[in-house]
Amino acid sequence: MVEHRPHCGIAEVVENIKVAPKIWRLTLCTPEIAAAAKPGQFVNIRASSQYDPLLRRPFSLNRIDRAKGTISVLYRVVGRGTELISLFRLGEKVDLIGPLGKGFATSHPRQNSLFVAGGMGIAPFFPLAQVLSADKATATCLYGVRCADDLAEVSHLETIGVKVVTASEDGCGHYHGKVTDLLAATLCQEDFSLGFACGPHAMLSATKDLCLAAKLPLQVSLESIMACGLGLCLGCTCPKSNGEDYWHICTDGPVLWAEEVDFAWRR
Amino acid sequence: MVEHRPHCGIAEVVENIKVAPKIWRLTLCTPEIAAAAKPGQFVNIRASSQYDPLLRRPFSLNRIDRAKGTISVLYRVVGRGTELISLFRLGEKVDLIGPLGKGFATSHPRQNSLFVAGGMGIAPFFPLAQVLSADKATATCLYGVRCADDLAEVSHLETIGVKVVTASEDGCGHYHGKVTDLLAATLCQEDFSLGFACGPHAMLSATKDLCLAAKLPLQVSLESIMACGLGLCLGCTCPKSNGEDYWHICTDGPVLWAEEVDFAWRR
Amino acid sequence: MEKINPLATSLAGLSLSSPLVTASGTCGYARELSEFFDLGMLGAIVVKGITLAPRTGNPGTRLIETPAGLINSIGLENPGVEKFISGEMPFLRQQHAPVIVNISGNTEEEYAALATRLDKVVGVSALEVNISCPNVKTGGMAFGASTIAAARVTTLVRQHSQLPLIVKLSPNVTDIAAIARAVEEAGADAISLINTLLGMAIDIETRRPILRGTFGGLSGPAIKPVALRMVYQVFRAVKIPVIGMGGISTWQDAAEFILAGATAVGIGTASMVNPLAVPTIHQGLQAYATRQGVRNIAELRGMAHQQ
Amino acid sequence: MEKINPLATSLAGLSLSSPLVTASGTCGYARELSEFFDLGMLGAIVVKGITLAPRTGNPGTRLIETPAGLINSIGLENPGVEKFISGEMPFLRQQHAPVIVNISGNTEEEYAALATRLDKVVGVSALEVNISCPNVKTGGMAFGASTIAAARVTTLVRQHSQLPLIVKLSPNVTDIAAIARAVEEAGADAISLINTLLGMAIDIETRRPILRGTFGGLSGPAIKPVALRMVYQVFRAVKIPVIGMGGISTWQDAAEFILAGATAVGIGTASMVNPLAVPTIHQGLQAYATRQGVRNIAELRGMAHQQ
Ligand SMILES: Cc1cc2nc3c(=O)[nH]c(=O)nc-3n(C[C@H](O)[C@H](O)[C@H](O)COP(=O)(O)OP(=O)(O)OC[C@H]3O[C@@H](n4cnc5c(N)ncnc54)[C@H](O)[C@@H]3O)c2cc1C
Ligand SMILES: Cc1cc2nc3c(=O)[nH]c(=O)nc-3n(C[C@H](O)[C@H](O)[C@H](O)COP(=O)(O)OP(=O)(O)OC[C@H]3O[C@@H](n4cnc5c(N)ncnc54)[C@H](O)[C@@H]3O)c2cc1C
Ligand SMILES: Cc1cc2nc3c(=O)[nH]c(=O)nc-3n(C[C@H](O)[C@H](O)[C@H](O)COP(=O)(O)O)c2cc1C
Ligand SMILES: Cc1cc2nc3c(=O)[nH]c(=O)nc-3n(C[C@H](O)[C@H](O)[C@H](O)COP(=O)(O)O)c2cc1C
Ligand code: FES
Ligand code: FES
Repeated sequence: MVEHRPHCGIAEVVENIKVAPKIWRLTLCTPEIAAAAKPGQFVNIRASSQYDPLLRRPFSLNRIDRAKGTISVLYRVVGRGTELISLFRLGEKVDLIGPLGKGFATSHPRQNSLFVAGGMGIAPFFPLAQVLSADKATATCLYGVRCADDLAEVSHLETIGVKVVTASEDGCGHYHGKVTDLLAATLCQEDFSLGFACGPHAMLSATKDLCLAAKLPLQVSLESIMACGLGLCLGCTCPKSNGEDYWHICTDGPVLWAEEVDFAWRR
Repeated sequence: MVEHRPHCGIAEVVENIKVAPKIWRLTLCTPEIAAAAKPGQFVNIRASSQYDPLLRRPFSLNRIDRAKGTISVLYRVVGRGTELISLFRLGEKVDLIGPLGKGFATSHPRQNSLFVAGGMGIAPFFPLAQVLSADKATATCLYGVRCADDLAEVSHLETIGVKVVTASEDGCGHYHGKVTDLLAATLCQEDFSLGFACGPHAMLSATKDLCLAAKLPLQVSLESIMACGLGLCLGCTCPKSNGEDYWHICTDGPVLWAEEVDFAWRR
Repeated sequence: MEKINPLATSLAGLSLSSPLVTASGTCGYARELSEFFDLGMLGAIVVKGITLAPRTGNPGTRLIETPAGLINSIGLENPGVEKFISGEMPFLRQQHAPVIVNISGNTEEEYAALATRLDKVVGVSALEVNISCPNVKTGGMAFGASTIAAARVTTLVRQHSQLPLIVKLSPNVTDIAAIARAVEEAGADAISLINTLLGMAIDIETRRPILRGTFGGLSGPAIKPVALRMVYQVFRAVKIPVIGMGGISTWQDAAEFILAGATAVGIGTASMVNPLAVPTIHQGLQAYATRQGVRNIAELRGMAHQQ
Repeated sequence: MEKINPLATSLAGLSLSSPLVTASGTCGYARELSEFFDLGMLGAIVVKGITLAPRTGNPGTRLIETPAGLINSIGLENPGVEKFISGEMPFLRQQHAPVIVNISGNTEEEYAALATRLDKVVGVSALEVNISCPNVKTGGMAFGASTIAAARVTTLVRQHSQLPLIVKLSPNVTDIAAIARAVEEAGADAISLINTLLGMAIDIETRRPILRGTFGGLSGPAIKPVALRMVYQVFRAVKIPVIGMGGISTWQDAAEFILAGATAVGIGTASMVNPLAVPTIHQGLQAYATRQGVRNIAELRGMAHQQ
């Protein structure tokens, strides 16, 4: 079950701008969703009014502005759905559903939080950081990218007090190497009360292992192909760590406790 | 066989403007097509880069500007393809093929031509009139519409010397009634050397009968659902008046001599 | 005086407030959709396929988007009949729509056991016997592929249940009319069709089928022309009512199925893409009935067959 | 030294410059496409279906656009075998690609007569026996719907022709593998599939089927998942090569069919929408072969079946 009754309707494009060579931010006016949304939840957007592409595309909430009644998503153009979305114009009407899924659990001790982001996994952390900073909790974000072109959000996160450390294998970041290597190093140096991770499967899997070893409770935000995003189709599974049955990412997640997830699964 | 090797490629949108409540003119930069095109031919445009809608949409050439290397189509928004086309933006790349089909035969005596247009059937007459007026031939255009909102092109045609008489059943035109009634009246009053008609099936059928009776040779521009526009699929048929086999509108037409066409056909 | 409902219809003894029903497996147990519209708009709620024992469903990727379509390989994930009755029926009973339970078995015995178990459950209005699921190894589609097997399952379920019996056919056959006649003769009260077309996709980088089970079921607008054709064929072949489905996304699609002969129409993939599909289609059909000058949509049923 | 062509392949004794062939009936007799690209890129030209006598084709609407698909009801319009030989073969002989003639009969005798007539015609490299056309009243699909009828036609054509024999199967069957095995045993040298899925559409204003013949054949991207599944199934069932087709529009689609087991792939509806589809797919496949590290695309054939 989703936490709020999701809103399904039309929202107007307030802004759709390129923030990095392949990365865009789409801002939509949708007071209902803005009012109900929590960090870590997502929206499901129709890229076309036609039947191809047929399915909506899910994106994490990247900005939640209750006052303005807007939400944003930060997306990378990877295929035809995101290509079409990048063509959305100011004032255009967009068909979307949200907020969907369970967001980050922030009711746990989190004086000193650690974010681990891989690539577009950076998207959900800004609203999370806002909630944390409102409570005077501190946060460090380890942010891995392939190259400088993939970097987004750094200055925004810093503005609201997050300490951002970037990692890349091409040397463009603070740390030369994988974000999970940076994580290993960081966990040796500092103690954190709560971890949040979002990014590619392999990165999340390694992050889980490292945090488990460091006894740091970790929440992961997962992805899956989704047909409905609502719990109707049961298509968006990932195995539970009990080895028996499945989580449904759209309703049980997308954020789950890492220990509940079996990352050994592959498609 | 098409008359010229058609060009298949990408053209840039130079202009896409609303000229009446539901009618738009799209102008594309495509020097190859502009150079080869003749009045009465058409272009086949992809409305979407996706598979739905799957088929291209055919439109008569409404402007042929060799000097600028542009062509235009005048289109009415009637369904999802034309809806999508109306969203084409300045500079956008459009996938089109053209020029296609056989245009109007202008090598016949045509000192005093008569155009009969119904609704969007007005589209191909401007370039035809340009050719005729270049040869100092005169032309009268009987133009039937349902209401004033459907009117387009009148002043343009007049500028190049065409005498336009409009007919409508709501009384917005010069003549109150059907364009074919206007035609009957006109044929009683004046002699023409050659007739050209474009419009709905029933209108063309009645026009054929009237012109036949008046011994006025008539060319009609026909429509059909088209899958290829190139003669590949054999799907765009209309029966020959020989009662035996079919014309293929995309290659034998869209312009045919009215006497060669059996208008009794219905889908 | 009561307002006349131009969409009210009846099917196999059930009275439906509209011809619109959910397609099994695309609307769970109706909880989620109830957040989007009044389920009373539905002629019936056809629930996700139920099996005797709980099933966790298939491992690996379960969904593949295709041009205007969707391949699924859910593998009948469901809580099993007991947990369905205790966990889902209380909610379903409170909805203002008859509940049709879609059942699947690996063996004939399982179908019989499911029929027996569900027969007296309060709130269960009819059974939809799924002899067409492509996503389970044994059983499933095998029953739907031969007239003999289809008839046997139907007879058996008939023997074990007093409930109206709807048999859901597989489209992956040479002669859908023959299967329809076979299940009619075996005692089916209605037929629903189509289930998904068997399809697949291959990952060209890993060079392997994307689905662990290689094949999955194709649904959505892509299959509508095939579904409509089969409904048309079956309408001519049998006297029992037909629930038509397969790609219905707009009221125009629904109207086509009714004209082809469907008494009711199932909305599946469309609801997943747009949870407001049912109310939108409901409104459109109502207006269509009025424009066509009929007092009830049922007057249009099968009209496409008239010469 | 000659440049190695990573797409060269062979099929039923023919050497093809690429796995790409035209799908019958979607490219006429190749004249029109020759204006868009060098036909030498094609492994073979499969011409529009030929019958013994000329056919004017079906009256009324012949085309319906559907979501990501196309329903056609052309009805095998063609000039008949004699005029084909005199009118089209001279042009076809000049092209740098083998010519495969697609033949259709209303009766077994017509298939035999066509095979006899075409057997010694210079420039005809192979026959594709269409036992799957949904758009003619008698014959056509009827032959493709049963193993016995399919085998009989195959045997008969085999007896009357020395040419490599490709049998084109209908997808509208329960067990495509069984039909494939039957035609293999009857002497087919290759199998091509799929022909179109039987579909229909209804005009909701006139309330009548849009096509005069009610049903037509569904092609295009919509059917690709079904076509790919059938190619995969047939590859496992027979030893003779398979020409796969059905909705192939991109090089990725073509690659999927090759991984599923196709020796060659037919491009149909895609060429009608985009006459440059063949050269685009040709280029994409070439680059794919290189990226996959194979010297010839044939090394990828059927790889999706490996464990
Ligand atoms: C809960 C959730 C939140 C997400 N948040 C973001 C976000 O904030 N920013 C962002 O850029 N992306 C996000 N994604 C991924 C995003 O949904 C996909 O990138 C997008 O759907 C791709 O659409 P496309 O048509 O451009 O690509 P396609 O052409 O469909 O496919 C391109 C590639 O993307 C993969 N893909 C397609 N659909 C999905 C999907 N639903 N989930 C994961 N991968 C997919 C395909 O397997 C393929 O490799 C999120 C996904 C989920 C499930
Ligand atoms: C040679 C030719 C020249 C044409 N020239 C013009 C023109 O200059 N201006 C103009 O406005 N229209 C013209 N048309 C008609 C135009 O092609 C259709 O209006 C357009 O394809 C509709 O597309 P849609 O997706 O908006 O409509 P759809 O949603 O596909 O259908 C809406 C309505 O349009 C009809 N329609 C769809 N495709 C065609 C088609 N290919 N031909 C005829 N009717 C169709 C449908 O039957 C339906 O009733 C021409 C058609 C042909 C064949
Ligand atoms: C995700 C999914 C799950 C399905 N599960 C079932 C099921 O459990 N039982 C069943 O009979 N049909 C099932 N179906 C088939 C649908 O009920 C329906 O017959 C089919 O999808 C065609 O309709 P549509 O195109 O409107 O979705 C399922 C379909 C989908 C897409
Ligand atoms: C307009 C049209 C005409 C066709 N004519 C024939 C034909 O004459 N003989 C034949 O065997 N198949 C014919 N087919 C089927 C195609 O060859 C092909 O099998 C089918 O369309 C699937 O491929 P596609 O989706 O790539 O088009 C025709 C298909 C179309 C769309
Ligand atoms: S996407 Fe359908 S249940 Fe999660
Ligand atoms: S549209 Fe294909 S032949 Fe005319």
